[in-house]
Amino acid sequence: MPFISNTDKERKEMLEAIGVARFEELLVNIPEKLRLTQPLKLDEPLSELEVTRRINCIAAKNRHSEAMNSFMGAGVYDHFIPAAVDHIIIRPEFLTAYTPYQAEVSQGTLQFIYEFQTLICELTGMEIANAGMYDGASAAAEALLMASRHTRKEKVILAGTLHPRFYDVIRSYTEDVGLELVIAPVKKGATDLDELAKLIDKDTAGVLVQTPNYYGCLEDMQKIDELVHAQKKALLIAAVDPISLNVLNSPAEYHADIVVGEGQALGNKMNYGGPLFGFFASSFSLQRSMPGRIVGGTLDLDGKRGYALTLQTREQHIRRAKATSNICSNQSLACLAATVYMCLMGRKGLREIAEQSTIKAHYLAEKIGKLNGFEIAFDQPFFKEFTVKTPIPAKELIDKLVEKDILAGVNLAETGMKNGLLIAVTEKKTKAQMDELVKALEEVNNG
Amino acid sequence: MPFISNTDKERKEMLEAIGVARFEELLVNIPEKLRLTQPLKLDEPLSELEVTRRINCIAAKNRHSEAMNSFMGAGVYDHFIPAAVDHIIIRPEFLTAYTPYQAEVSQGTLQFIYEFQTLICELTGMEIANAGMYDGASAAAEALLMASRHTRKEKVILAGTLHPRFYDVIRSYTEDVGLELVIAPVKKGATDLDELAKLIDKDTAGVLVQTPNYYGCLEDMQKIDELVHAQKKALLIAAVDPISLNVLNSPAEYHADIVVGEGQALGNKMNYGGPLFGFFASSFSLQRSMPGRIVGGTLDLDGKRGYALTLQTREQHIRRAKATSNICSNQSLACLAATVYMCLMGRKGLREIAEQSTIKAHYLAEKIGKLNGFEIAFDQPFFKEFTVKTPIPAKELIDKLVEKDILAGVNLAETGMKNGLLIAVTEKKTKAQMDELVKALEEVNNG
Amino acid sequence: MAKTIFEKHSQGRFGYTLPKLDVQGDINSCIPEKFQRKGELPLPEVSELDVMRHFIELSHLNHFIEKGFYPLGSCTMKYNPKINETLVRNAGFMDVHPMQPQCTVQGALELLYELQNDLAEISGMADVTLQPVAGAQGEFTGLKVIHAYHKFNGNHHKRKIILPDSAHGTNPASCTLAGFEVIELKSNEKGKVDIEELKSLISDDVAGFMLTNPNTLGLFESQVEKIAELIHSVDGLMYMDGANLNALLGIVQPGKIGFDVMHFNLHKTFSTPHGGGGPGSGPVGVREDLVKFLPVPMVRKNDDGTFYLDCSHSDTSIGKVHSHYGNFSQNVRAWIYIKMLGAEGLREVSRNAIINANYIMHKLNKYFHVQYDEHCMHEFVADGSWQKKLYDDPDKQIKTLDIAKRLLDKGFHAPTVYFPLIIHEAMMIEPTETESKETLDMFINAMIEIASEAKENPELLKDAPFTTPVRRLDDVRAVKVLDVKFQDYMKIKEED
Amino acid sequence: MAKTIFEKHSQGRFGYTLPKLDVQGDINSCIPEKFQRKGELPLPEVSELDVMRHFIELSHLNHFIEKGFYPLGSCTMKYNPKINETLVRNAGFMDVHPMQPQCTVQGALELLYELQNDLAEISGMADVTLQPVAGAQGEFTGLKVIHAYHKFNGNHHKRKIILPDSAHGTNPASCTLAGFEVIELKSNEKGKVDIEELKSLISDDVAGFMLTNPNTLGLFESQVEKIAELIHSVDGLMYMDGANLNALLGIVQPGKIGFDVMHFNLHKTFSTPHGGGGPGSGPVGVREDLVKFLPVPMVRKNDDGTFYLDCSHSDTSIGKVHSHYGNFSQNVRAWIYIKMLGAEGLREVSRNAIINANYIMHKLNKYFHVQYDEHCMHEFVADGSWQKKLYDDPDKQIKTLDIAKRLLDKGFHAPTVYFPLIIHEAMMIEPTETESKETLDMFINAMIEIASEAKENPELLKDAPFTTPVRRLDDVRAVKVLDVKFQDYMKIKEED
Ligand SMILES: Cc1ncc(COP(=O)(O)O)c(C=O)c1O
Ligand SMILES: Cc1ncc(COP(=O)(O)O)c(C=O)c1O
Repeated sequence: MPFISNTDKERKEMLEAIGVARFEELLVNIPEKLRLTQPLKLDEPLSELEVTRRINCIAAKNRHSEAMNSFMGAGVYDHFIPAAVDHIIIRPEFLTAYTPYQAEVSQGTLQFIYEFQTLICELTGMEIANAGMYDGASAAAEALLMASRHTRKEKVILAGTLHPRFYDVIRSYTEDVGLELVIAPVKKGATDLDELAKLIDKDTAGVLVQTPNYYGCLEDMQKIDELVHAQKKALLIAAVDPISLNVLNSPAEYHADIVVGEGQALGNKMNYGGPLFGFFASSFSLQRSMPGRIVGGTLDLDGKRGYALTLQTREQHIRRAKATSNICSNQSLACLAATVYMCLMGRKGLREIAEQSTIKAHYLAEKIGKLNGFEIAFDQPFFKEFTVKTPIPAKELIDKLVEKDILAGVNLAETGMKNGLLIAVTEKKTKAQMDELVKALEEVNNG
Repeated sequence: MPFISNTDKERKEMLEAIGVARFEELLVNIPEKLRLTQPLKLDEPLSELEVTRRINCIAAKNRHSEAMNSFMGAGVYDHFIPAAVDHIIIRPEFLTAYTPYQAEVSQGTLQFIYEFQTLICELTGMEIANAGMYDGASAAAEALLMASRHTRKEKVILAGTLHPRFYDVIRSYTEDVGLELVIAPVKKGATDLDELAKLIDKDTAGVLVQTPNYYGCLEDMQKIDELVHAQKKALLIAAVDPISLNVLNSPAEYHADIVVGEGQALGNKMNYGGPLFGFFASSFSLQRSMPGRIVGGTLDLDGKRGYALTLQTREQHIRRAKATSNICSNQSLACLAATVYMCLMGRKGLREIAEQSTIKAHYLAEKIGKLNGFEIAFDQPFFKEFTVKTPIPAKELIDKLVEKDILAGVNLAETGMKNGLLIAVTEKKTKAQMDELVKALEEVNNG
Repeated sequence: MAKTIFEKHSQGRFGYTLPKLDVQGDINSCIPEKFQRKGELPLPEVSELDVMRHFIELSHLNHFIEKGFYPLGSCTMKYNPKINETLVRNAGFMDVHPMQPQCTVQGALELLYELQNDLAEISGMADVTLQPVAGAQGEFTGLKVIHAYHKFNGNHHKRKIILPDSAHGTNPASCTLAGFEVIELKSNEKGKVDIEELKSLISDDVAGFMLTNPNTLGLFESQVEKIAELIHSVDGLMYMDGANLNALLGIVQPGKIGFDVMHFNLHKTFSTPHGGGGPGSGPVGVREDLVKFLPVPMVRKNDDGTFYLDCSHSDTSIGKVHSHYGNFSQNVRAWIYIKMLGAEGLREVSRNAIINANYIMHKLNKYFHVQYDEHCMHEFVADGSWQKKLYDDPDKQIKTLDIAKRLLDKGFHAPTVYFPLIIHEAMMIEPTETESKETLDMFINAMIEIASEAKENPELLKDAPFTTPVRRLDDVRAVKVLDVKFQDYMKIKEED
Repeated sequence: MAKTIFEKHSQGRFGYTLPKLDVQGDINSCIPEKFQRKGELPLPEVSELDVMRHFIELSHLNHFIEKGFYPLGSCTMKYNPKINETLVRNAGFMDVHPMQPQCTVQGALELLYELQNDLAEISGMADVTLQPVAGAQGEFTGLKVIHAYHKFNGNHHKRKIILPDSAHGTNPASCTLAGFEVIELKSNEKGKVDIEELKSLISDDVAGFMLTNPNTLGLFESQVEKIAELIHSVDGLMYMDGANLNALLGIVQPGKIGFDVMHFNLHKTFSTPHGGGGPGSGPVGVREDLVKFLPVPMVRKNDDGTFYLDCSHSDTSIGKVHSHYGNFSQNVRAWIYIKMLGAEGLREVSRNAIINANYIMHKLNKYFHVQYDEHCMHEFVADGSWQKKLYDDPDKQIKTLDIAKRLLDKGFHAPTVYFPLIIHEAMMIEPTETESKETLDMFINAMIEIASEAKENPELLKDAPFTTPVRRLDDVRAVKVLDVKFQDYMKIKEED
């Protein structure tokens, strides 16, 4: 058998040492009738060569962004990733280690998490960040739970412009624990601030706003800050695109109490949507309510600096039913990729990526806005993503463009905009690729 | 600039420390008129993303054995390589180290070379192996030089069934140093032993025979052993396919004095023919005439086992013009791949690969032999490769089959067989792929 | 210790190249000033070489499977095949967006479909969702399914989940998150579910029972049928924490012995690497009538052989627990693993895992106390109680932690310690099937050495480790002088 | 030390899987018995995990660029960009056979064609062959070209190559291999070619002159034009050993300052990794009238934009030095490197390499003797003569070797030592452009520390290294008790 080390001879020796004649004797505790009598019904085992061929054949049935002209976004983005990132995360030293439970032989993992936390704090302007969550959506859900825990209130308000997948996960995470979800209405692609103001009251634990929001529009976080914090009643939770923070306001600037977001865009491939990872940061004052692992610096017996898991009394292995979250394994390696990525790009590189994405997105929006039949849906500032009103249902349009090897964007039908198409542009898009999209859209309208 | 660490500020500080105002002052020793006044005429620099796209585009213009049904061989083979091999050789610990000049911080490299030497000795049955040569061809050339050095004679005999590329390189290596190359005639795809017997005389330094030979046929090495060693006059140099040694006689069985061969088939990709590597082994008695690096076990100051370069007085950095070879950098990483490969496959795996290749090759030969118009060229035992007489010139046939995504084999026209096609079969070929070739050949003849 | 990357910063240095912007425009004309970040981001500026050296230096500070034995109980630290890492890096997987039209992701869907089915077969469940990304999220998902089932049946009062006191911490935590009340059941003198005690807890508001089987002591719960009968008698559902499935492959199908819901840890049983803490994958299997509650979407096959994402059960489904389809690339790895092993191979996995564990237990139980001294499954729990008793002086008293730290000096990772909570000074040892007898023997010898060091040279344990990149770390200081980012460290240094 | 893989062997264990044989047949019916190997091969039997652990353990014993500074003079140990390693692993490169029809390898040919041209431009040569796989093979190839040139002109008597005594060992060795007689020229008091001395050696049988420029002392041979004039006056050819080209990129084109033939070391100047000793790549560039002597084939472009392998110069060509087209995958890496840097980037490489070297030299020349104390190019040679003079007692006398070994303790690789031969106790230091000032400063400090240790604590040098995986090794024993394979070791152990 592949991957099994012992030989028949060794197995025999071991059984003898144990003092049993046959392996089955070790199963005494499993009542006979509970045991399988038939082999499992699985395919015949494949050798490495066969499985390689099978996988290559399966993968070839997927069409991907290196072979198509893709404008897909909505939280998962195809940003440039330097090759060096993968050369780090593939190292078995990182890849095949467990959670750093024995700190003395896990300093590599612990230190990169500490650096990750630092980078997330730098990016968001917050004071404390954890070692990462499952994805942006569950991070947002946990942020709401945390707000409720911290404020001891049950009502939470979600911007109606939130990513629907965030909403779905939030609903799963909150519906059985008594949280009341209130959706703030949308106006012209952004949160209706007047309506939001009305919704916030003394029972409000937190307000979650995503910016750029699902439609790509920037929310007026300064105003929202004022509304939420007016009487210091509720916590402001911002869900952000980490790449955007290189040109857009840091959440600290608008006094977010908790900042979450989908981190994939930081150095992780899209991988059909997983692994993703959520980042999670807050002010120091909320530290005891935080979910997830946190690494802290400390000293060893000789007074040398080292790192260890800290604030563990929040966690499930100690607090069990009363823990701040059930999270145990997280998305560590994806956070490592993000850490390496941020270090490689540095302040200048991340800024350049954010600027290029912005400028290219605006170039494309302008071109599409001028096309017959097409219209930029909202007159709001945007970052690298924007909504287009399409002359035919977005679904049809998307299908037509697939035939031209173009992935035109995300269909917004489920938000009620049957003719809504969400287009994302990263620095990877060339002018030629954008012009190709424009031409294809034009042809759709004409033909 | 990518890959350059210092910033303008640091450069300035350093120039100040050196005591010059401008970089150019450091170039005082280069007469002005020798300096370039224009920038080099090279393409505009490409960013990582651009160069990635360019490379992908170039690579896509190559057709390869994963996308075609390939029967190419003639020394470079598409054998199965476990994925683990690449995960070792990509490690910067091995990849970015230099030649192990400082033994104390190069034990990783030194030990794997020691293990490589051991494995080559085990494979060939010889007593001493070096750390590898540039390729099989140059290894063969150096073996002839060594034979000449050792015997102080100048005539060397090459089997006429030798790989023509081996012959080419041997010619380059030997023609200006006074070696006389004599080619032994070929009979029915193998060395004509009667003729060979006549050629060997007291002036003969060595006889080089390749088995399996270029046509795929096995040479009668027992007989050749007798001829060469009859009066202990000359050295027998065997050039072998390392994979074949898992089923065919070890060179020690037929008393080869020197064994060389192309090592690529051991765990290295084909890479359009490079890196290859030559292995080189001999009896102990020839050790002082050996070319190339050799690693030996020894002890450190504390009496602990360790490894170091040994027998260095043979080498260019010490013996200069009188060295046994000019080789300095070799193909070390390719030898590492071979070492890892041989360990993974082990005795059972290598045997299985050799057997499967043999049996499949014989299956295919039988099928092709029965085709109208085709004929197995030689009635000789063969291993995984055989020569077919084709009804139309091999070149035409090959070109026709390319259109069907088949790489039919190697054209033997330069050996004088315009209608000779050399077909190689490895364990990777499936019955279906072989049957596809048979069908395509049939169609060529019919159409 | 290694410097942080922040200490390697040099203004103006960089480690990337990007194409030049090929369209006109500038940021100020795109983004109104008020939305623009004030001031420069304080990220480090370093070269690619700096980055490589930094993270390679860090990597060398870790213990990891390919360095040495990793007998971390409950974590199934088996070898992670290299072929997985190679194949998962296919552009046809890596560069696929989760919201692409389904006609463009048929390969991904085929693979997920097969994995759903294979896991269902392995577990004896009717169907499996691949959406949860970790064991704990699997638990949450499974518990939500249980919740949904009771709500669907109008049984809103069913809000209690019973679980043994030996359960992993995520079990009670997941119950809370899923809106359940946790009732902890004391284990019996054999370390197993106490049936009489359980009977006393059974009532109509019991929603279900969560059991790890083999349990966290490495013992198979032989009474599982009886337990299931009791729970089912009040229409409760049986949840299995499948963290220990490595003991049961091809031997027992949980779905056929009374369990209604279970999660898998693909990062344990199915060889996907743990990555220093994740990503994992925690699929959930359920019995037939619970399939309608599983998260949306499921992958289904059309009659024409194509595949699609099925949301047709949206109204009964618990919804979603992940933005997309879970940790796809981990699922690819697990698929490869299952395909390479097949039915026979998987059974061999469990057979060898069980033999290895029993072998170590048998060799060590003369040196370390093993509370439940019956044949174990794939792991067992020893403890440090004999060693603790050696010295009365609390300063000298040897704890399991000391034994664990001493093991690090000998080149091994420590077992899982202080879990399960019901064993004092617990050491949970899980060798997995990928380790050879030689390795086990080396570990056994190291443990025996430590047992004798405890008697003859206790400081070697109390002060251990000596040979690791850092010595024993001050956990208390880590909490008291909170330093969770580089800026904190700078401040603390200044204040000192 | 690490066990050998042979000591991990366990009969019957294995680390591979293969498809089942899908045709009928057995080996005995294919291969007559007399041709079959007798007995089983003694190769080790281990698992994939054993193999991974083994080679990872070995890997951790190495110094390497991504671990730390590697100032090995003459070897240009610059950072090897990761993108090269990623891109070269494209199946369109890896899985291509060298004898495929040319229409199926147009991408490979295009790339090689461009690299030929780019290297020609960089060197100012008319054309470049990519066939030689190492510097020494490049030398051999270039010398063969020189030989061919003279033979072509009927000058069979031209059999002498002059080269300075500072030349690398491969230079004279390659001369011998190419059938030349070597005449060593003593360097002058400035470490450079002594023109007067050279004049005295000039005669009609001189075939050429081999010069490393900058020379192995890191000094530019300012008199190169004069040298060329002298050599050309007897129809000799000027060969440049391009090992030190990292100093000249975009600054000097060797082909324009008198050189007729030169080789490149792509594994030095052009960032291809050295792999613990190779594979490298040693292309050779020549002036216009020598192109016809280059190895076959060259890559040429058709009018229709396609590429082909050109053997049209077969009769004049020196033939082949490699079975196929050289180290293709190293050439791909070099191509990528050149394309990413462009003209300006390459000039920056040399600029920074030169500044770095001068900076170290300037900082160290108060502590270590530097014989030729002028501005250096990309490297310089210091020596241990001051340290050697500290103690008279030969047992205590400090040698450059001791300094080198002590550097290992401080986490640096040692410089190249005892080369060039003309400097006693030489230490050749080459920082390369990819190292930062911080790293250089750390190295400088380490060297200064060693200089003071030499005075105050000489045993620290004599007994160094202390912190490496093994202590100083007994080279003499390695020769005397020859142990070049595991079976030798077993025998020696038995005999002991
Ligand atoms: C028994 C048991 N249950 C649940 C879990 C939680 O799994 P995860 O870490 O994947 O969330 C673990 C993991 O350690 C475990 O051992
Ligand atoms: C000056 C000089 N010439 C030639 C060579 C030989 O190059 P290679 O090792 O690639 O054969 C070297 C390599 O060390 C060198 O430094």
